[in-house]
Amino acid sequence: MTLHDFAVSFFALALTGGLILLCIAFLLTVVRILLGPTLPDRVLGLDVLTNVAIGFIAVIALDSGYTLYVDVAIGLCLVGFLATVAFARFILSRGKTESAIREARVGVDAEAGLEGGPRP
Amino acid sequence: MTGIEATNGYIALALPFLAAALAPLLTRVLGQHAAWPLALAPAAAFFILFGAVPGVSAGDVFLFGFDWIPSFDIRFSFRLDGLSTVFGLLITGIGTLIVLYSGGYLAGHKDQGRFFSFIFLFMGAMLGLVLADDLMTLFVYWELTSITSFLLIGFDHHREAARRGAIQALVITGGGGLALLAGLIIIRELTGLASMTEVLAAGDALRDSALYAPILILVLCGAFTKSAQMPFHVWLPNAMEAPTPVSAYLHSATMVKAGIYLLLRFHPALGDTALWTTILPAFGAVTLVVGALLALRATDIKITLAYTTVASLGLLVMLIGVGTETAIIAAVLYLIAHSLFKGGLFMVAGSVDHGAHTREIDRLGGLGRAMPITFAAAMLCALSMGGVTPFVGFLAKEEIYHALEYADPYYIALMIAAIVGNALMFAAAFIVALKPFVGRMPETIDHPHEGTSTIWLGPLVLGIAGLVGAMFYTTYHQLFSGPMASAAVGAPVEIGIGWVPHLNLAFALSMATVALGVVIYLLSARLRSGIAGFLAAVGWGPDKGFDQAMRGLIRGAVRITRLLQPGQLDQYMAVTIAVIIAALFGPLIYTGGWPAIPEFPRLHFYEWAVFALLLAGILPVVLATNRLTAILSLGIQGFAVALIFMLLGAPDLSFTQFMVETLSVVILALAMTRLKLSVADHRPLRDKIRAGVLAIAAGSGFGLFLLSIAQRPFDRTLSDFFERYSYAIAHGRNIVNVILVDFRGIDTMGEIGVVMVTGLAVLALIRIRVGPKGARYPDPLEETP
Amino acid sequence: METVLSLAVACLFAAAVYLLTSRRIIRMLLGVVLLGNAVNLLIFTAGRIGPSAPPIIPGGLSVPAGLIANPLPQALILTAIVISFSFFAFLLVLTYRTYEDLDTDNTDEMRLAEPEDEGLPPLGY
Amino acid sequence: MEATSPSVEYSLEMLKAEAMVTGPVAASDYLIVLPVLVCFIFGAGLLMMRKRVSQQAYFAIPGLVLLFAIDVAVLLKVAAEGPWTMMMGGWKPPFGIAFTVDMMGALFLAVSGFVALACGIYAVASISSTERRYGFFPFMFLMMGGVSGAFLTGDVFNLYVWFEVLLIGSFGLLILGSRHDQLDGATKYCFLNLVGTTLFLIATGYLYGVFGTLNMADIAIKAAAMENDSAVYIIGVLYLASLSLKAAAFPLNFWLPASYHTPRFVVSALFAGLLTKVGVYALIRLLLMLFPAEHAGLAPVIAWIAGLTMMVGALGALAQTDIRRLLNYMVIAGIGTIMAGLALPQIAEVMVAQAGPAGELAAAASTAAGAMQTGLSGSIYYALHSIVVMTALYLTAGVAASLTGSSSLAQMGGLWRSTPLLAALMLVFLFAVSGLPPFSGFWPKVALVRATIIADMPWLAAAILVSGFLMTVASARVFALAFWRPVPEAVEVAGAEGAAVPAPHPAAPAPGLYGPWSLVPLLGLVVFVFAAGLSPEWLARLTDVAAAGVIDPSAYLSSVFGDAP
Amino acid sequence: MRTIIFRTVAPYLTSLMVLFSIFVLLRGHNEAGGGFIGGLVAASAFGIYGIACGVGPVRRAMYFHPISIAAAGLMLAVLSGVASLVVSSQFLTGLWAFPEILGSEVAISTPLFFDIGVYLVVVGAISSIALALEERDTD
Amino acid sequence: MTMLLFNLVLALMWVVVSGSFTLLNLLFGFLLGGAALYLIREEGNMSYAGRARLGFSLFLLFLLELLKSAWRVAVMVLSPNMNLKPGILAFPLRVKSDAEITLLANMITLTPGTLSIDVSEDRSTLYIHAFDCSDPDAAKADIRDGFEARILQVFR
Amino acid sequence: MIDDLILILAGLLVLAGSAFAAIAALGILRLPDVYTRMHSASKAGAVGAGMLLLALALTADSTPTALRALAAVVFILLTAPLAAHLLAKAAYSVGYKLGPESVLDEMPPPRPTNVGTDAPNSARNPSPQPAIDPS
Ligand code: NA
Ligand code: NA
Repeated sequence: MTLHDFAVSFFALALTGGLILLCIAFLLTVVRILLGPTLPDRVLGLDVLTNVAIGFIAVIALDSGYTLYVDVAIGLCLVGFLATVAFARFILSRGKTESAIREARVGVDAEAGLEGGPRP
Repeated sequence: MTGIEATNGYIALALPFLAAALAPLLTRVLGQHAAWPLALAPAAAFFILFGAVPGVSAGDVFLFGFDWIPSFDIRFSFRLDGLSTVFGLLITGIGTLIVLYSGGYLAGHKDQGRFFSFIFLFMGAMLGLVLADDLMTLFVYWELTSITSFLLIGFDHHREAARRGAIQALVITGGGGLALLAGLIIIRELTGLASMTEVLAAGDALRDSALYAPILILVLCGAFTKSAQMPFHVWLPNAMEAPTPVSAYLHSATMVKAGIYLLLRFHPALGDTALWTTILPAFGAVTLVVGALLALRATDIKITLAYTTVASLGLLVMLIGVGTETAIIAAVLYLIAHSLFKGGLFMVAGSVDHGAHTREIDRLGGLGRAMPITFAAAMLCALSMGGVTPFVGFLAKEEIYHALEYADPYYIALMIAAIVGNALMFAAAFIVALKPFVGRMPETIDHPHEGTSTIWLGPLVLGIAGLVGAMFYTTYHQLFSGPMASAAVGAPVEIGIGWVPHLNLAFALSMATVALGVVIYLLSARLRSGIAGFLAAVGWGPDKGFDQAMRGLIRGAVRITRLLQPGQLDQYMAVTIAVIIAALFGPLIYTGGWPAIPEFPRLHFYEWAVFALLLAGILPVVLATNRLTAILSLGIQGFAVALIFMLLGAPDLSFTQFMVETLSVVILALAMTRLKLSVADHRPLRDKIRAGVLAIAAGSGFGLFLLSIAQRPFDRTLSDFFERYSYAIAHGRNIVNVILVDFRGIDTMGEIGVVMVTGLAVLALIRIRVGPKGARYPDPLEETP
Repeated sequence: METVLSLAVACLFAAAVYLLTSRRIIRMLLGVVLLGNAVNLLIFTAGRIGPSAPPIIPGGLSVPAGLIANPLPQALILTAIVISFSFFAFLLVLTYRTYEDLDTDNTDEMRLAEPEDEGLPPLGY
Repeated sequence: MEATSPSVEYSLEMLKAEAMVTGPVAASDYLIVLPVLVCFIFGAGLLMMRKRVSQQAYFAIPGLVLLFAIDVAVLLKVAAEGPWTMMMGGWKPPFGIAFTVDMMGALFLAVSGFVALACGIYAVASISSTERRYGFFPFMFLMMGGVSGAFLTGDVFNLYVWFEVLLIGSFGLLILGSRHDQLDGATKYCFLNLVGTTLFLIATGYLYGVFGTLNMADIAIKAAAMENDSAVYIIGVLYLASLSLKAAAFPLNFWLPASYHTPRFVVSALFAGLLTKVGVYALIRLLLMLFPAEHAGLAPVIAWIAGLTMMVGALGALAQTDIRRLLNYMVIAGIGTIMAGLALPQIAEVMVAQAGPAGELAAAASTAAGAMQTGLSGSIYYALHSIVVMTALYLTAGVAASLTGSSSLAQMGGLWRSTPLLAALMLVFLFAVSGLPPFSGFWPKVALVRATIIADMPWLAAAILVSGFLMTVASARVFALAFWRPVPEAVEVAGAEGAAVPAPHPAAPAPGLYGPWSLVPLLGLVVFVFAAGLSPEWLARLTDVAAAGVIDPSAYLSSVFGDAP
Repeated sequence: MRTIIFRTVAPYLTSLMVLFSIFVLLRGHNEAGGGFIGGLVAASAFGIYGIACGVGPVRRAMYFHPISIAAAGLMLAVLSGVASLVVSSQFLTGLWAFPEILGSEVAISTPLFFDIGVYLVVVGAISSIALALEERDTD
Repeated sequence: MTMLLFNLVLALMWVVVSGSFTLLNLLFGFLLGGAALYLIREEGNMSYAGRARLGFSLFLLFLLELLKSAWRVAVMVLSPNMNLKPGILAFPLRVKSDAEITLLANMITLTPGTLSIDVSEDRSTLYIHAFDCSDPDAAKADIRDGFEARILQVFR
Repeated sequence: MIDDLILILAGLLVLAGSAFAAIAALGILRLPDVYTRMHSASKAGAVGAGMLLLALALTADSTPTALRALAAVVFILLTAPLAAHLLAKAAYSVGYKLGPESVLDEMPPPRPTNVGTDAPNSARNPSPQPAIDPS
């Protein structure tokens, strides 16, 4: 096996391995997003999902040879950041945590902020 | 007709409309005296038509017209024969008198100009109706009479009764008109006959057609509603809400005769069948008797007259239904006579009202001294109506009894109806024409007075005309009734009846009628209370029925509308989706365009993973009770879609999808910052089931159809073209972008239009607020430098 | 691939319909987004899934080197994405304003344009 | 940015000859895009000057005049020369987007320009400065751009785009004012219409999947070659569903009565005139012209839709208290009537099938074709009439409401006495909408009844007549209650049940609308109503040509592909 | 959001992103990108700027009202289509010129202006939406 | 002057990113960069020299610390029982300018085990979340002597 | 030769980057509270994506593409700490508590901000976890 062959097959293997890891990463982040329990947790999940997607795009670009996909990755960087910023802003302006909302709900019932936490 | 004569015809047709246009102006300038110049219009039309009489009486038929709507094969054409010419003469002649009468009657009325306009419009419509040859021309005028009578009846619109009368007339005659339209169109499309002339020339074509019965019934619907046959008669008495000149005009010469005209017109083509001789006499006889009884019952002399009109119309329909030559002659004679005396009597009633300020028969009496001319005119008309010789009414009544004198149960029944009806009408005539003028004048009447010349001129002329017509009956028959009857029979007829009574059965019956009439007149008060009592006991009538029908219609409409338009978006949406599902599955099942069962797809594991990611995103969006989970999951599925696009070679799409999806989630979250959404946000199980069923059906429908399409061969010509010329001509390597800005640039132009408007619309939504809240958000434009 | 995509489209449509028939506008909004994605994937699939080479002509050539993905559906979808995003933004703000002013996101309770307690129209004349 | 230059001039020319429409374009050919361009340019221009609220009208009205003039010029050109096509970007058909205008498109275009002008003039007095600042005129221009584009385009996907343009423009107009009932109405309108438009896009996606093309002429040719294809049939049904929603045909008409009465009167007027008719137009274009065979199969369904729509509309009109909501239903009834004419072509098939051997066959087919043409011509005529009359009715009702301070039939009154001209106009429009002669609605109705009778669908003819009758009743009631009746003093409540007395409609424009800004457009509209009623031939001839062009689209096709496609 | 850290970085981030958006716009004709995506990137940039520093600075930064920018973009797109009238070709026909500026050939074309129009419309409209929403939030 | 330099940096980045190394493109990039900077003209308050050094000397440090940090996180996440003693430290700041505070905060975030949460209103304290708060004073000292000192060196 | 080595290096980067990404994902799943999870997201996540982009830059077929990949890396590094900071600040000022295993909180309790319009004060968390030792 020449170095070249090794390099090529190692690279191919790395790509497969990378894709497997990234798929696992997708799964795990999705679980966090769905589990929450708090809004910041979910936002964090989305942030990681963005990063994983960026990585996924990079690997697919390597795999398929269409390196121009890097532009998509850049775009995702931008909006990923925007999303996190916006959600941070959202958390801040909502001004309440889920538990606070739940407490308020017990008292007032009808009105509360955007609902939070998972349901029992 | 030669060209000049056709021009004259058009002029005659146009004159009333011209007068209608001028009336408001003239009235403003001349006040009530405007009646004189305005009356010139119908008078001129009268003389123009009169010019056709010699030819017509010799059996000529004058046709003129032009292609109105060649695309629809519709002509604007007219036919002057005996029937239409005499009708036209009645309309314009009586019309002239009515106009003059209106000048006096409504003197000083602030809307007199408007009134003149309406009555001229009506006159023009009526004239066009009787002269029309093309079936559609006829119908246009027909409906015009409905519209204009709506305006005339509702003239005193501040009174609810007037509005009701107007609506009732429009509803009944308009409804009948639509039936007539259907009938005419069927005639037209079934037989190709487009005009009266063609219909009359076609012989038995209509009678033999398969659709004879529907045609007849539809035409009769039109005629009966217009001519106030039971039970459609209700609108006519209620139309008395109109000013008296209108009543005189509508209910003597014109509108109500439109139906009679139609029957006479169609008699040669549709008549003399079992259906015809059954339906018409039946309706006519009932209408005659009931109308006459109701006339007796009324206390308002205008109403009395109105019901006698109903009765007369019944008599006419009955005669036309009998359809023999004599019967048609009788009908024609009665029609002319009725036009003259009834027009006169209505005007008399108006004069009485005008002079004594009441129309209640119990409060009238002794006016003869104060209003001698009116009294004279009234007597002339009443004698004609009563069938006393030497008036035209006598000629008619004689001929009627001639027409019915057959020893046959059918004719005997009709004869009895005729005698009873005539006797009642005789009594009614004198109740109106005699009772107010003789006897003691009630004290309630203050300063009764004769009206101006315009007011008494009309009835007087009509009364005298009735006398003159009978006196010179040969000329009368030769010029008017003969040609008219010939046209209605469809063959030349001779009329011999004269004012000199002959001792025969008819005369005897006439005498009997008069005798019976006198008795009824004398017993009228008692009869009146008797009928009134009977009606009160019944407690219901078609008039009440009309209100009930209207209310029922509206209530039913409300019920249906509320059912169909419940005001709830989710129901609207569910129905919409259901329709879409039906639109998918209906034809799929009907045509059997199911996809073939696909083989198991071979995908890379990471492709599966992306699809799994998609599913992992979709499910929580649907199922999560927590909205934020749903929103973030929306982001997940959006990312998955973007990744799918990337895996399948669509970087631009992927790029855009990532951006758009993230932005969607972001603004969704931003906008929801302030929403204090209610917590109790569960979907009832029933809703879930409904939504689930719809969802599964819609999803599988779209998916299956997509699969079946994807299994077909594909024509890639367009894309090949784009690939070929994208760089070579459009200088772009990104084919997608070249499609967007060049190949299909105008799509993009529209698209950015959407984007721009969205920005503006959102701005408008956020900035414009109702109420004090708005003050908190000043327009930022004020702040910008 | 078309099979899986058809399935994905079916799922997206089903989810969209499920949400659109809800009484809560927020859910309906989510449905609108899903509907947009469903349609985009539908158009993409209708244009057939061929080679996954992006439709970009490499430098130096004047036509694509080999087979490429069908560019036309991509362009159509781009237009559709933009439009559906615009509509989504509009609907979102509309919902937001509606909620602000009407105090509900339940469409059953929004009965201002078609009030529930309407009387009969005048039955007289 | 890459600097590229054509290496060999000459080969580029050759390629261009291959791919592009060669030869110079006459300036007059540009007429076909000008309606859209004028709308976009004026819309964008007005937006750029949106701060100068008071001056907007000085630009908007000339813009609308220009639009109408162009529309008329297009109509005249089509009448003189037949259909013509411009390929956007100069790409050969079917590769570029074709703008093709035939008589039907030109007629719709001209009438839409007409009512837009009327509404624009009316808006000068009735739209507040806040609403102008937030884009009344730009919304209107963009919406008109969408409407014009829809009438002109010869590309299915492009039609979708124009639908969206007009839809978003209508959204903007609908919410302008942000009153509460407006928000509610807009919510329903927006969601349901979005679903409808999306369905259109879905059908277009499928269509592309089947034909691989989006050009209408191309599709027509390809569809003719593949009759009885189930996919095409389904696509036809999907288009029918989506366009029925756009046209507010039963049972997809909910959005209209839920929303049309909520914005400003002038906006309702514009909507009532145009939006639903665009749906009808597209239905004719797509279903009748592109898929005649599929349409023949669907004709019975359309007949049912038409009949029920008429009934729902007419009964709905009877059930309303508020004059605007009443008018909403009249729009629907009108749509039903129009659809009746689209239900006919089935008989071509039926009659040919029923006709005996050889000789009769041709005769039967020609009768059938005659019915189709009469019916379609009647539909187009009726649609044009409906555009004008519905606009006019809402505008007139707007003035009436501004004078009486209410749009409720229970509260309006006295207008016949106080403003006879307005009342007379209202009366004419009401009679016209009821289809009474001698106004514009009568002749198409006659044509439709004739066609349905030829087609042996007496019940449909009856439905047309009965709905006309119910509309007459509703019209007479409106006139009697709102115009004849004196102003109710302590609003007398009609009916034993005691009708609720709604508060004055807040959307009623301020008093003082009765003036030249409102009467001039109304008088303009009434001229059409009379012209199309008293002397209908000019219009009938045009609609006949339009209908013939749909039934036999060869002129349309050859304008796209040249004489030898 | 009142944080020194974000406010310090955001402006530079914004200008970087705007630059990137122009890059995406200009090269969209040849590679992934184009007016729409570019516009979205720029609008996102202004969004970040707005969140970090408030709406006022963004409005001042854009100078024109965003909606006017969008309108100008639409106008530009339409006019770049009308340009083909001048050379008597069909509407929207791409016109290309390859002038040499400072030694390098530059492609100037109506599709380019068209795409710039798209960019401006998207920037204007989306920023307008974002700013309007943001303004409501911060009061 | 500051702006001019940053503008030049932007122009260079433009040339790099767009991949066309021509004078025209540089000019174009400069123009575009200028336009982009014009948008944020209100914010230019950093010193010229500061940015120059910031650009070059601290960047590598960033990278290195980042890698270490990621590794630490990885090890911790993968360890079977995470022995955490997390908490929030209040770190008294010596650096004062916006740029310095920002830089410090971001570096702290990217260094192992710490994450900047906020700066107090009076800019005197930086609140830091740390994985290991068993000895807060030592942690603070680490930062004070490490990053903060280096930043002060670079900037002053 | 050089190309092969670069390829191997790229392969290693791919593996490492993917691993970091997966670890970041695992981290946010395993770590106890939002603040500790932020460490994982902002560091491992950013490094993971960065490494993968670096791998892309190494093997890219054209310089501009490679430079763009590097630019993306820079951008990630620029924004990752910022994002973490913003999220952490927001979470803390709104009152999200530290996890129970936390040992220290020297940050003053969040004061009610005026941003969230009508958040009643009673509904806020008056102070962080009382279990914390205020050393
Ligand atoms: Na686009
Ligand atoms: Na693009």
